[in-house]
Amino acid sequence: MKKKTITSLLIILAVIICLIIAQRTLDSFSLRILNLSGVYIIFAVSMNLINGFTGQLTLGHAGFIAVGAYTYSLLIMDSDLKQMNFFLKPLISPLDTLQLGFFPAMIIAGLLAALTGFLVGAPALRLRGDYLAIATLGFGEIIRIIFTNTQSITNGSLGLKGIPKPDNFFFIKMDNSLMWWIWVAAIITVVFHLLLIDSSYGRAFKAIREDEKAAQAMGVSLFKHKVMAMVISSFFAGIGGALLASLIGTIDPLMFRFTLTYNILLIVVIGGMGSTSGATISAIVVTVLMEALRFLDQGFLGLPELPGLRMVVFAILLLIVVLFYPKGIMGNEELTWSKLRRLFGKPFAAKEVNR
Amino acid sequence: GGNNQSAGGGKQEQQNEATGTEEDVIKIGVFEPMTGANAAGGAMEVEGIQLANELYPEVLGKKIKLVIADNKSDKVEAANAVTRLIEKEKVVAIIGSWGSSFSMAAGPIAKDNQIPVVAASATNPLVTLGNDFYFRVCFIDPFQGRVMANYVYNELGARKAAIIKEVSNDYAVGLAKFFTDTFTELTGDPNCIVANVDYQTGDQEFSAQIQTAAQAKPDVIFAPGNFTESALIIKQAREQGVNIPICGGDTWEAPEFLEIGGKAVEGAVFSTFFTSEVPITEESEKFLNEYRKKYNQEPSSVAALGYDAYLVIRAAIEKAGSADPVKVRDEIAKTKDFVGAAGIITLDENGDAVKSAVLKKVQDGKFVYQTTIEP
Amino acid sequence: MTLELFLQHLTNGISLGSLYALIAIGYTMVYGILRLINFAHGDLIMVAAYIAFYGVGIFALPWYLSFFIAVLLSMTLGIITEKAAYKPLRNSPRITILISAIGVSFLLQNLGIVLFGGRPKAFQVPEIFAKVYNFGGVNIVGVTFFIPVITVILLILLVYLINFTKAGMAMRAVAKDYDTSSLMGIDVNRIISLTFGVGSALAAVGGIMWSLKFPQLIPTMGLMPGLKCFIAAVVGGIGNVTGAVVGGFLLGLGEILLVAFFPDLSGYRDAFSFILLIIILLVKPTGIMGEKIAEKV
Amino acid sequence: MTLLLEVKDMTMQFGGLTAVSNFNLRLNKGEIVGLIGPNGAGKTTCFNVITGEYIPTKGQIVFYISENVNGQIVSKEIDITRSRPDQITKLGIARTFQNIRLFKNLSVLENVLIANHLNVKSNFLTAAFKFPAYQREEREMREKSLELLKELGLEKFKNEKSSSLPYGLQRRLEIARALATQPKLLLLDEPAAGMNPQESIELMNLINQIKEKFDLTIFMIEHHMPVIMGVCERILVLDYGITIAEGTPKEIQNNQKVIDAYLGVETIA
Amino acid sequence: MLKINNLHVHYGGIHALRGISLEVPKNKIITLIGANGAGKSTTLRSICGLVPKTDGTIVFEGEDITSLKTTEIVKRGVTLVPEGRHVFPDLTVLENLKLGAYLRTDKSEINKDINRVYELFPRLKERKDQLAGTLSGGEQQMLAIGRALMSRPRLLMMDEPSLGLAPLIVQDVFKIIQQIHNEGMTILLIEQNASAALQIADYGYVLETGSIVLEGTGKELLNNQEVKKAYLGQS
Ligand SMILES: Nc1ncnc2c1ncn2[C@@H]1O[C@H](COP(=O)(O)OP(=O)(O)OP(=O)(O)O)[C@@H](O)[C@H]1O
Ligand SMILES: Nc1ncnc2c1ncn2[C@@H]1O[C@H](COP(=O)(O)OP(=O)(O)OP(=O)(O)O)[C@@H](O)[C@H]1O
Ligand SMILES: [Mg+2]
Ligand SMILES: [Mg+2]
Repeated sequence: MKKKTITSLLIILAVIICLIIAQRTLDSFSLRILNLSGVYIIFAVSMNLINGFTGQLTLGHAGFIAVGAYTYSLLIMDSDLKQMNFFLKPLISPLDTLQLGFFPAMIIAGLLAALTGFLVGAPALRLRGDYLAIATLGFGEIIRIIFTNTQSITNGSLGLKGIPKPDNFFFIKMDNSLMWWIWVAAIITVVFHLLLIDSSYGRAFKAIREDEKAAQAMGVSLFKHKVMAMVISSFFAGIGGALLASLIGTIDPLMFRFTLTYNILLIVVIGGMGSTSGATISAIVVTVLMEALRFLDQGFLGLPELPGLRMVVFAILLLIVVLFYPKGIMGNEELTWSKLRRLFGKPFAAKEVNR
Repeated sequence: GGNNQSAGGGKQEQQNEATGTEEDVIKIGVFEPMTGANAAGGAMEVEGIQLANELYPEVLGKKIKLVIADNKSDKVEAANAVTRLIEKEKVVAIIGSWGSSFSMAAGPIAKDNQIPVVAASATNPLVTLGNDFYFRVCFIDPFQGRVMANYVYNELGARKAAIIKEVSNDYAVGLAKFFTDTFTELTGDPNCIVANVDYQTGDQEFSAQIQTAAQAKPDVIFAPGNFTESALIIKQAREQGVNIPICGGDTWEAPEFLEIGGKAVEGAVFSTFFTSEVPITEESEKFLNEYRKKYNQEPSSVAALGYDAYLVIRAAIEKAGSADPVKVRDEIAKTKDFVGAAGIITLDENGDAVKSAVLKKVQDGKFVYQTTIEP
Repeated sequence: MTLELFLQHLTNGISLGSLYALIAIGYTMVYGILRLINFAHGDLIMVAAYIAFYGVGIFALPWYLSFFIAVLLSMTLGIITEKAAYKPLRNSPRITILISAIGVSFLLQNLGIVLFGGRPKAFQVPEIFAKVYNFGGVNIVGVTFFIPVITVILLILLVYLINFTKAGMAMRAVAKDYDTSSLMGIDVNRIISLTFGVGSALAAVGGIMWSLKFPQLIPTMGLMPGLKCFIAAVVGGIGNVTGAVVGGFLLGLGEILLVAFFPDLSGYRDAFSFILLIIILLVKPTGIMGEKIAEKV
Repeated sequence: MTLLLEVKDMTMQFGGLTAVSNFNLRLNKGEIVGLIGPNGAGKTTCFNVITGEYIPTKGQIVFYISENVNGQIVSKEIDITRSRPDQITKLGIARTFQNIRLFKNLSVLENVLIANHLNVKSNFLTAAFKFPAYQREEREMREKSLELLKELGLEKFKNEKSSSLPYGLQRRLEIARALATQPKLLLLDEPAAGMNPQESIELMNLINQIKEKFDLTIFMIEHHMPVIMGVCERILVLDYGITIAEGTPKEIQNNQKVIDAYLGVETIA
Repeated sequence: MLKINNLHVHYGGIHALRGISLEVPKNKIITLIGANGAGKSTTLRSICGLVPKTDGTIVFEGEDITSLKTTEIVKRGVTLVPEGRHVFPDLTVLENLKLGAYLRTDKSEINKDINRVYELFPRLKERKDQLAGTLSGGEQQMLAIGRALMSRPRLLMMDEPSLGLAPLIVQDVFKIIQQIHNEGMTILLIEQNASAALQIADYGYVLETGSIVLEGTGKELLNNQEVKKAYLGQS
């Protein structure tokens, strides 16, 4: 138990050191991809909780992300900025003058998304399988359509622009403080999910995934636990949404179409349903890959440029992964020391023994 | 290397060195939706940009290389694409993007990195607002909305109008609003908009919206939106026996509008940037001839605007005498009476083009020039 | 609202509804047999429409021949898709196949962009479908007559195929249990190919009808019909072809009447299908005509 | 003798089909009662109604629990007719399934641990962040579970995936898992199905053993006559949803109605 | 009729069958007994081509069927009543029976056989339009047997047909097995109820962890001390 804690802390430390190095050496493009990876980690890991661990196929993540993104943006923008944005129809009061700091805005974004998760989950989670999937997809789209039509709150399809980035990290002023927010949030998300899954609640979630009836016969309340998973999942989706809004600096309802949910689901499946470390790795791989394949569009090896080729190749790669590794990178297991050791061979093992 | 005094100069300097010494090319970035929902618009704009690049391949004795990045009709991708153009490709300036929301995603990045961007056809006022590095060679929605309101009031004698708008499209929502404001002012009748119905991007069935609009007995229907949806709206309206005049905005000017709409779109009137029938400038003539030669079809106005965006940047580099992005920006900002393919361009303090609009009408399966309206 | 106007709305609703129904039966049938939400169904619609388009436009074929070839080729594409992307995953968790289907959908769409270009194409509508008829003030386009008729004919054929033929019985058996089905002497692969063939042909017919009604082709055109018709199928009770037709009509009529009676809510028109879906599922978790198979413990 | 469970006039219909009609049952504390009857007689349905899987068309299920109120043992009756299965489990009724329903991809130990979840008092936050209170709970859970596994001879498989166990042991694990919910009443649905006679004998021993050890009342369905006759004190016989006989194993064996409907003339081992 | 030679089967890493050889002569009842997990079901499933074999041959009526597809094997007259019933839950009882006759085309004969199954299992007749998924366990077992008979197999393999059946029905099932055997059917039977199986079997094999450890006529095995102790619950 103790040893595990120490090694986990070491990993986190290593990640933080990597981030410090990254911050100093990477150009802003690579940093952006790094940040985006962090946001996608939050999305994928949280979606994995309800879809992978609890086994409830839900497709409403984009909706919760939207709630988080909008809540955050409306709370963080100052009134001048709001006035500039809402030039067609003014923003209703008291939102027009309300302004909060980064951290409270982000937390409220998560809480509102969680509330939405509850409102969606409470009725929808009575459904099962594909019915649940399509109903939650419906809820997600309804959220988006509502946001399109409520112009005096969301600015409708005009979207919001100029969403400020934080200039401090817990009151420490620094460049790139957003990167720290994103990655600290990502680390907390990953750690929290790992710990949660390792607890009795995590076992209850997995039991529901394995066999609902049997889980219920073991005294596990299906409703309570499914809704709990959904609420936690949407809380983190909301946090991720806030960070995404901050990273991109502008949002509009079309960003949150169900295709966004598909993309996250795809990351989850590639990582392995029911593996937090898998989702984490896959979020990074997919985000980086999408950018790395960009050369395909621009004409390479003397070929003429063919817009769309990148997406074709991406789709083919996706299919190859799904067909040849149907369980994803990690299956439903977590990355552990022993696995790493097997992967990297002896030198690693030796170190481990010394400890 | 450049010698700018602005903040963050360190990085800037490095970059300038890279662009200066690397090879004898100057890179101009283009970010456009080449895939996804807005691929059509992106494709048209790129056609114009590429044509311009072919005709004017050099500046300051160096070759200009276009680097095109797909933004997948997605904001996140748009932001990535622009960052990449700036960081990896070290472009001097950027053109794009079709779709104001993608331009808005690029805005803060360009501003932070001090790279000028010229949008060809993004008409949402928010694009350039509060951003010194963002410009556009087209006019903005308020002007276009006014033009159309004036037209239907004066030329068609309309006193009551119905609006069918693409509610998930910022452009259409804005245009509808500005049209409404001006039209209400002109008629002095707060109830002059007798019906106001919406649809979503990608919808294809509009009969209920059309019937609702028609039932209110308007003199004209104003239907700002994407050309594909709009063509279907007009077609379905005519099929349903609704023969009220229907008007729209610049997006309609695409060959597909005519093809999809067929006979139904005869008589549709819209405002746009320039006309090929009455070439405004010599440049227009050249653009038209070369475009027809290269693509074997009539150009759309956004192609002309893409062409102009390129030319504006090139001219700015020339005047600046260097490929330093900040200097280029300053020159772009000074653009005045620039002779483009789609008219004479003067940029105002926001970086928006002040230029005349033209009205066109569909006649015999062609866009026919009606009149020019000065700003 | 005048009676005339109401009738016009009603006609429009039925016309739209029958189109939804037509596509939904293909969806529901593939789902019913394979328990697979075939996300690529919508993209087959797109492929069929493009083939029909090029048949008439480039190869100058008569429209009926071009349509026929489009159906045939889409069917083949459907079968190939199954063999390549779904068959290897038969023993994998369903979610994996779902992702594979999303992958196929991605692929077809982007291939469409690369091959056909991102700009829309105008579908040439043959005269008999384009003609407008007026019945006492109600305007009806030719294609509007064809769609419900074709839908009903295909529905009857399909119900017959599934419920009253040996192949249909085999399909339903395969739906549940591959191993045991093969023990009955059923060639599982053939039955699945057959299912996909029929399903894809239905998608193709739907795609062609869709393009006749909305003559505009873009590579992403399958997305919305795909989603809406899937909803129609679920509303009706997925797996049940009659239910799909009911769902399709409900959706089509509902959308039109919503806008007709509440014009202020027209911006929410697309949300309507989802709201209807959710309400129906909450009242009856397996859709209107979905049989509730109690899980026996 | 204290009453533990009472089923009053229960009828269960599916559409037009009456699976069980006017079923009455009184289970006393400490009894082992058998439920037999031809296939489709409605036995499993009775279980499903008692455990809350189905809400009966008619009738009432009452569970009696004794509570310690201020040092006094007070008997309380609880109507569980419309309660959810998990609520009923929490009250103290556990079951096994006719078709084994283990959590296949989880380890043997985890299967048992899940049954302890209903007693967890920590909330998900304190549990996730491993507050001391939760750590204590988790430790207790593990100890109890391991003890239980040892009791049932499953300890050495504790880290294996449950689906990899041989069939007989899977049945055992199902029982272990049910016991882990700390039931007062245990319902066993055909625990000996798929076992050979030798294994059945071991099962009988196990049932007797856990009954004593955990102070259980057991209600079981079984088709293996040696098992049912061997362990049950009282047997109910259902046929077409109707109770056709009730009595000691001896009485049942000699009841002509039961022989005609169920046992047949010669009982094959 | 059926001859298995040195059959090996692996499930991933598990070596489930380790070189089994056995023979099923025409018109005989052969039984396989053994503890849970010994590999009995695996043997039957590999005969039907449901599991890939790593080694060995299976010859049916002189023809090597080792690598044929299931459909082909079934066409040659081999039928399996699978362990755990596996009826088609969404199909009615009648449709399940009809599927048993999937490869047959003689309509009138099929109807006759359906009636015959109804005679054997009157309960199925009462429930003929009910969905098989809602049948009780025993009813489903009857249906699975009835369905197998519908194909008029030459070799009928049954995997624990008495699983979960009421004693009376178990007796019936064994009677039916004998009856169809008397009509000339060849049967390969797996049973936990070893004594009952051995009583009707002509010959039996005892399986332990993937290997045959003992074989002999039904009577011999019944009287074998080892068998008695391990499988018959007598000591
Ligand atoms: N959910 C259901 N829907 C419809 N009918 C059902 C359902 N559950 C059970 N039945 C019917 O109720 C009757 C009793 O079934 P039950 O499972 O209780 O039988 P059983 O006595 O347990 O039989 P067995 O010993 O074979 O398991 C059966 O005829 C069955 O078909
Ligand atoms: N699909 C499978 N995947 C992995 N292992 C399997 C699979 N099926 C069977 N096994 C393993 O193969 C071995 C033999 O199993 P088999 O089902 O043939 O035994 P059996 O003798 O029929 O037992 P039972 O009496 O329980 O039916 C067992 O160890 C079992 O765990
Ligand atoms: Mg039962
Ligand atoms: Mg077996």
